[in-house]
Amino acid sequence: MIKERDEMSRTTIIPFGPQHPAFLEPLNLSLKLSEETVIGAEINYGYNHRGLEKALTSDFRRSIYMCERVCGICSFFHSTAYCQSLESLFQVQVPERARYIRTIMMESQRLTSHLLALGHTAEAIGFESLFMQLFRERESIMRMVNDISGNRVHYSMNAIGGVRRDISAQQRSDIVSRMDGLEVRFEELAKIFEKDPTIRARTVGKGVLTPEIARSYGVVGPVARASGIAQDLRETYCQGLSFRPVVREEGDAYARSMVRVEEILRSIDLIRQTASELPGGALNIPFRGRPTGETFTRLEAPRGELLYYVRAKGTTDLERIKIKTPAFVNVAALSAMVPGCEMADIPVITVSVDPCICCTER
Amino acid sequence: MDEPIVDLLVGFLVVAPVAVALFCLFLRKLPAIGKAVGAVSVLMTMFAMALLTIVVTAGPIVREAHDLASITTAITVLDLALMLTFVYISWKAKSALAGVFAALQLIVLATMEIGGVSEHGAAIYVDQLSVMMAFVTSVIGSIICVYAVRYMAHYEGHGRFFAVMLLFLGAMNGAVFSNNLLWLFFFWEVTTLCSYLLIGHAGTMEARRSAVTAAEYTLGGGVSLAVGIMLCEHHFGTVFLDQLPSGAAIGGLALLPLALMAVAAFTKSAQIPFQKWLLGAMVAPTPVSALLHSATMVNLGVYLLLRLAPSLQGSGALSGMVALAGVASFLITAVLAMTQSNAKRVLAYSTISNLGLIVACVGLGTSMAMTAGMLLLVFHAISKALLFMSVGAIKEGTGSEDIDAMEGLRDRMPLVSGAVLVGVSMMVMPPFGMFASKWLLSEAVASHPLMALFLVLGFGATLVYYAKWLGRIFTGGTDRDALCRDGTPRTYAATLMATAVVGILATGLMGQLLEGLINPYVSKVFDPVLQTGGWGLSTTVGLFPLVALIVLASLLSVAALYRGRAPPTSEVYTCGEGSEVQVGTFYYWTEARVARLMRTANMLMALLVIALVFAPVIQEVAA
Amino acid sequence: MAMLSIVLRNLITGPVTTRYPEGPADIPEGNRGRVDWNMEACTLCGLCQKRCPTLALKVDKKAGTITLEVFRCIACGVCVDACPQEAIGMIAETSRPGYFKDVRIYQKEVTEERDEGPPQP
Amino acid sequence: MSSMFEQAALLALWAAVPLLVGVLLGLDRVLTARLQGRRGPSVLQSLRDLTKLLHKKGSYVNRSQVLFAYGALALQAAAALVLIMGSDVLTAFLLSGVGCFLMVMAALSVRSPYSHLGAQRELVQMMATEPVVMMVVLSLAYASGSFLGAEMEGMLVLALPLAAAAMVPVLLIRLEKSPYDIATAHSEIVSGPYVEFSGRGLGITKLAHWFELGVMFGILLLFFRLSDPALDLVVKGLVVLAVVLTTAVIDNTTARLTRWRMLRFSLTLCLGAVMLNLIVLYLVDSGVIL
Amino acid sequence: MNGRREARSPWILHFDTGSCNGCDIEIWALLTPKYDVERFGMMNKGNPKHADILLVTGPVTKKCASRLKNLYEQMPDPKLVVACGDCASTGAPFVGCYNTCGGVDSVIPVDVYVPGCACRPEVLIDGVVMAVDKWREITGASSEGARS
Ligand code: SF4
Ligand code: SF4
Ligand code: SF4
Ligand code: SF4
Ligand code: SF4
Ligand code: SF4
Ligand code: SF4
Ligand code: SF4
Repeated sequence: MIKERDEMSRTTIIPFGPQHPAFLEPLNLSLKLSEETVIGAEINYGYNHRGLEKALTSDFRRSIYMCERVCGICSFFHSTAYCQSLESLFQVQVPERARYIRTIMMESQRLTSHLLALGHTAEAIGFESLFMQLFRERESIMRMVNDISGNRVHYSMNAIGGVRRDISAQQRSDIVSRMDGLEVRFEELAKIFEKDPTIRARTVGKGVLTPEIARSYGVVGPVARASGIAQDLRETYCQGLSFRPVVREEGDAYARSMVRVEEILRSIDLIRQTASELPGGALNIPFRGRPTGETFTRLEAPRGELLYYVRAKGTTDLERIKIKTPAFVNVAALSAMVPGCEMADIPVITVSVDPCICCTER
Repeated sequence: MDEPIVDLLVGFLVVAPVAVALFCLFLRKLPAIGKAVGAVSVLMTMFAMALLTIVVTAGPIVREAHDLASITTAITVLDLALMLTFVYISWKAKSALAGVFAALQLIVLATMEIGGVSEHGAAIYVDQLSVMMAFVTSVIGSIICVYAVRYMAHYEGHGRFFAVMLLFLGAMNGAVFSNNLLWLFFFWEVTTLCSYLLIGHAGTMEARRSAVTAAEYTLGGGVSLAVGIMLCEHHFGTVFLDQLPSGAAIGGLALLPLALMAVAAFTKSAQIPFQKWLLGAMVAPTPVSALLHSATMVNLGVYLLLRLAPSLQGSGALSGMVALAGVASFLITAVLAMTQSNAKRVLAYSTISNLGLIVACVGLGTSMAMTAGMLLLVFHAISKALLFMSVGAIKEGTGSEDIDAMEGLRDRMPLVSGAVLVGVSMMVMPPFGMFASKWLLSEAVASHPLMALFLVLGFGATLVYYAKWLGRIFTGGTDRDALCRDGTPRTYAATLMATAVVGILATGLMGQLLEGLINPYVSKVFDPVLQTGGWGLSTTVGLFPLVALIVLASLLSVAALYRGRAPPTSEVYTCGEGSEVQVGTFYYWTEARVARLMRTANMLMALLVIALVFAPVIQEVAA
Repeated sequence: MAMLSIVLRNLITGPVTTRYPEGPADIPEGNRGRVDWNMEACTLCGLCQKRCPTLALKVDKKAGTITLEVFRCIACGVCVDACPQEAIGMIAETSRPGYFKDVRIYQKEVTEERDEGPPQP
Repeated sequence: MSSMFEQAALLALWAAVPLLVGVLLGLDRVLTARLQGRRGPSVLQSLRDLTKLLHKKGSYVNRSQVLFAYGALALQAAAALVLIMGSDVLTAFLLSGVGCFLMVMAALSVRSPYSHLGAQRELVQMMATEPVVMMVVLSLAYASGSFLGAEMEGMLVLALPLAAAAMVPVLLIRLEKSPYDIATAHSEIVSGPYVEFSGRGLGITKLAHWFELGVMFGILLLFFRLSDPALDLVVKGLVVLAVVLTTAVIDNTTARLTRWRMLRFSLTLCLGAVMLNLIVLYLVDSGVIL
Repeated sequence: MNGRREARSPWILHFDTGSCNGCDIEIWALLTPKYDVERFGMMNKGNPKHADILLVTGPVTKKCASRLKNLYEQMPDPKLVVACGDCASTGAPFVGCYNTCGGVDSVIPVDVYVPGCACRPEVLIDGVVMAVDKWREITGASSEGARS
């Protein structure tokens, strides 16, 4: 009797979130701790569900801007996926220049997103100056995309059939020089992530996701690639540009950070390539009529595969939009990583998955 | 002082409890026993105070042995009877070990009686140390007995229980008044008998087994003591404590009796590796634990050591080992206490830990250390009594002794929680005596790096386990939640408050305690260094601002009692979720790991004890 | 120890912090700050209202006004693109924060501003 | 007369402890900001924060919480006073230790998971730092022959270099810096033991912490004493600045480690260093070495 | 000047009530070297009990509404709320979404509205400065009231 009560009151239940300094977004982990060891974790969703998928069906033109607001971190991927969906419904071929501009913007956003994730990781392990340094670099890209698109977060550059804004020659050279500078400075930071003993102490072996478990949860993006699953949609889509996915085998928080670190270097490279080879031509091809049919679009967002399903029946409003986001699968995998870890590792592990609730719940 | 009144006082403190004990056996009914216990308690308190005053003002009371030959004879007879009782008990309990120990004691005693024992000296020698002990036993012991009157309502066999309790007090007083080691031995063994009976009182299997364990350990200690006494007679030609030579004058094999008596003290004070019996004793009703841990039993061991301190002083390796055994016990049990969830077990470990400190003080053998040891003895007894009685009251109120189950007790049993707060404060907080003695002891070990290391780590652990426990009790919700309150029984309230008052008074009068009791005893061997003066207490190298701290503590207490306008309250932070809160405790180590530590500690300390006994032999051989 | 060199370099080269609000804000030319109407050119055709994704503006043909709820406008520039008369312009300067939610009313002849007043509890 | 004047000056110094520590913390914040490439707040920012907190009413969960916090403040302040008056250093340290104990109690007296985790970590932190500081105090006393701060003379650091060095990690821990910012570890347990305090209550706990830091710095400064008062002041100032700079740089070049690592580090390396120093000194004194 | 001392140390709490993260990241950007609001004494405290100013982002989803209220109630007085971005001000970017309440002021009183989707860090700074001004007024007024 007393023993049982003993066990009961030895556990602490921690409501981790929805408002918690380690999280940007409202997510609730109900953690069961024995002393500081996590013995059980329950993930509670729904704080961020706005009902966007329903609202997105109201007017297909308006939805370009609204689906950007599925998420402010990879807004451009959402609008691109959406526009590509409708382009395939309208069967328009996007002009080459527009494709290149989209690539520049997507990869720039990937940079901001990965720098954010890494900065967040640094913050979670209490490495404040590294966080500051990463955000300092991030600001330079924010300034660049602000200049190109007119906004720091929601570029509103996509249109069905192309893009709405052009990149001037001056902006092009600005992009290249910024990338050169960033590369030099980031390589220094990359070395810190790779070698610093205190960072390694906090990340190596934390939140291990073996390839088998990774597959069973169907994780995507850097989380999958850190667990040895070589899967990156850019590999097949980026014809003409040299690209190889980054893969690591360890499957721990360290590997996930390192995948992002290397992807940043590859993205820098991709941006430089596309910006210097930017072809001429039209920005945008007009479409006619109302969308009909159904389509799937897949895109490699910073956190992994983003999938849009759109079905339309020839009216201004769409019949159904379904967004399957990368974070949706990756966050679920947390429940496989967290048990057995220390309370202090919770932020590190959570952040290493780079959870995004706003798109997971839409 | 030769007046018969003094004889009366000394005699009363030993005989009165015994007499009332016999009376209790006939009374049987709890209310009647309660009255008798109450009466004898009041009287004992008053008499102890009177004796205290006399000794402080007029110096030690000495009674020559040849005047008391008849008593010596009576004691010898009773002693043999006691040994036979033990043999009988062992036979009934089927404990071969206890039987062997009892038989060995019988043989040693008989050998001594046949060989003849020197008779020239003071049989009774009531000095400052004795009277200090008698005061603690009589006052704290009485309070515990009164407390037990209420507590034992749930148990059977009241007559026997209270008889043994009172007998215990009488025996304790007898032991500390005796100067003749054989007298002391008799009373020593009476306490063994009492503890056996009290631990086994509940009559359950577990209780009986624990009682037998206790008997085995302490009887073993008794053998060591008996042999020690015999060797005393052999080496020093005396069995009178005040005639033992001082440490500088002895060496080699002559140290053996001292070593053996030290081992006996270790068993009585439950130092590692002899701690098992005291932990097993937790099955006894709480008043018994309170009595064993504070006013009686375990104190007897360290008392003997303090008595032997002048002889041990300067004995080199021997006193060094005693000191090491003490600090090691202190540290190890302090760490173990962090891993326990049962309040009584935490307290038990804490007792061993604190007694370890006193042992260490004796081993250190400096003026400061001796002073610290005596201060520790007094204040530990008071606060431990308070804490045990509080746990008893909590057990009655909530049905559990588990620390986890005490969560939020502040809201449910404010008075008892307050008592725990006071008790713990006495243990760790200024200005109380334990804190002062910790300070003193720390200053004493500044030139002993190794001892200091054990000490600083142990102090840390002590803070941790008290914080954990007190923290649990005070883990409360908002003040709005604190609505339903159990009434604490009046007897409990009164006894708890009385103990707290004794503790507070003793702290307030620490200067007087020092001047009147401690320094005179210390000055037998050393120059007493701790003086009242300046802001409080001062040594040649340090200063303890007692007065200022008392003022500070009083101000804080007033603030605590002041019930002004309630501050605005808010719910606890739960990340906005507003969910049910559940907080657990920390035990740091798994049970397996604790057991492993325990095994290692037992082994190492057993080696140390063996070394302790063999050190004189080795020294002899080497010389 | 790479971090050591970075932080010490930072200490020597000094902070990169902007001076804002004492100094100027770092806003690029092409920034989509806020929209502004040139009512001279506007024909009150209502196309902008139709396209606005957040329903931030209302064209009132009868009163000759265009009402912009500033705090609803996401500065997407759709209305700018949609206006056949090029009556709407995008200004790099952003809207200002307020104690109340500004509503801006553009009148075909006169332009005036008014507050919505304190929010109803 | 002069002694009365001196006493008054010391009292004034005591009253100024929060100001001094506040400025020191402000300096630390500016330095941290600069190391991170930021402009950072004013040097007085920490003092401003405290003033604001003390003027803000705040709310509490229950009374015990408040009382324990006030107790912690009283003890830490008393400790600082004892130290400043040149009295018993050990007393000062023990008082400050009990002050920490009361802070833990304040955190435990609320049924709040974060507060409890914070308190438990604070306990581990105490286990890590208290023994080291206490050994440092004992070694100071051993080297100088007295526990009275006023009687600890000369550059004791020369005799006790390792003991003085061991104070740096301790200060790192007590200043809540990485690699050992544990108890209030900003991200995972919100603000640990302080989570349920607000307004004035938080100010009180902060003040208590500042006094505690004052005591720690005070103990460190006992290693450095010169007979020339002006030179003494300069050396002490330089030591404090050096410590602030060192801790800020270490903080900014490391991630935060876990509490067991901290405990292991401090109980082996730091405590070992002090012990080694003390034993060497002991052997030198008893003539075994040299 | 009354209320000066308070206003020099605004501690903020950030809560995302269902935003798209756009504004949240901009709030984070405020803490980083380029904008570094610590130069105004501003600090991000992840704890309502330590905070003076609550920065809310997002259109307040129905599930978050009660949580927002809970956090708001745990902040000690005087407290200020800044609705960051169009979402928090009006909920407009999510017009037509059935699970939003449409703006923070539908749940708790808002002191300052910051426009933008996403709101720029510079505008956020202005917004917080406005909140601080208002705070200064409140404390100044209350201490004057106490004096008379
Ligand atoms: S489908 Fe919707 S309503 Fe049904 S269980 Fe899932 S979330 Fe709930
Ligand atoms: S997912 Fe789609 S169908 Fe389901 S609740 Fe959300 S909007 Fe409605
Ligand atoms: S992933 Fe490849 S195909 Fe897709 S947009 Fe980027 S570069 Fe183009
Ligand atoms: S569609 Fe898939 S993810 Fe969504 S609820 Fe059904 S099984 Fe789950
Ligand atoms: S994964 Fe989702 S929430 Fe995260 S950045 Fe991408 S779209 Fe946004
Ligand atoms: S800029 Fe966009 S949101 Fe603003 S009024 Fe024009 S269309 Fe509407
Ligand atoms: S679209 Fe242009 S012309 Fe038509 S109402 Fe709007 S602003 Fe006026
Ligand atoms: S205002 Fe815009 S950027 Fe900000 S949270 Fe809302 S949708 Fe995202």
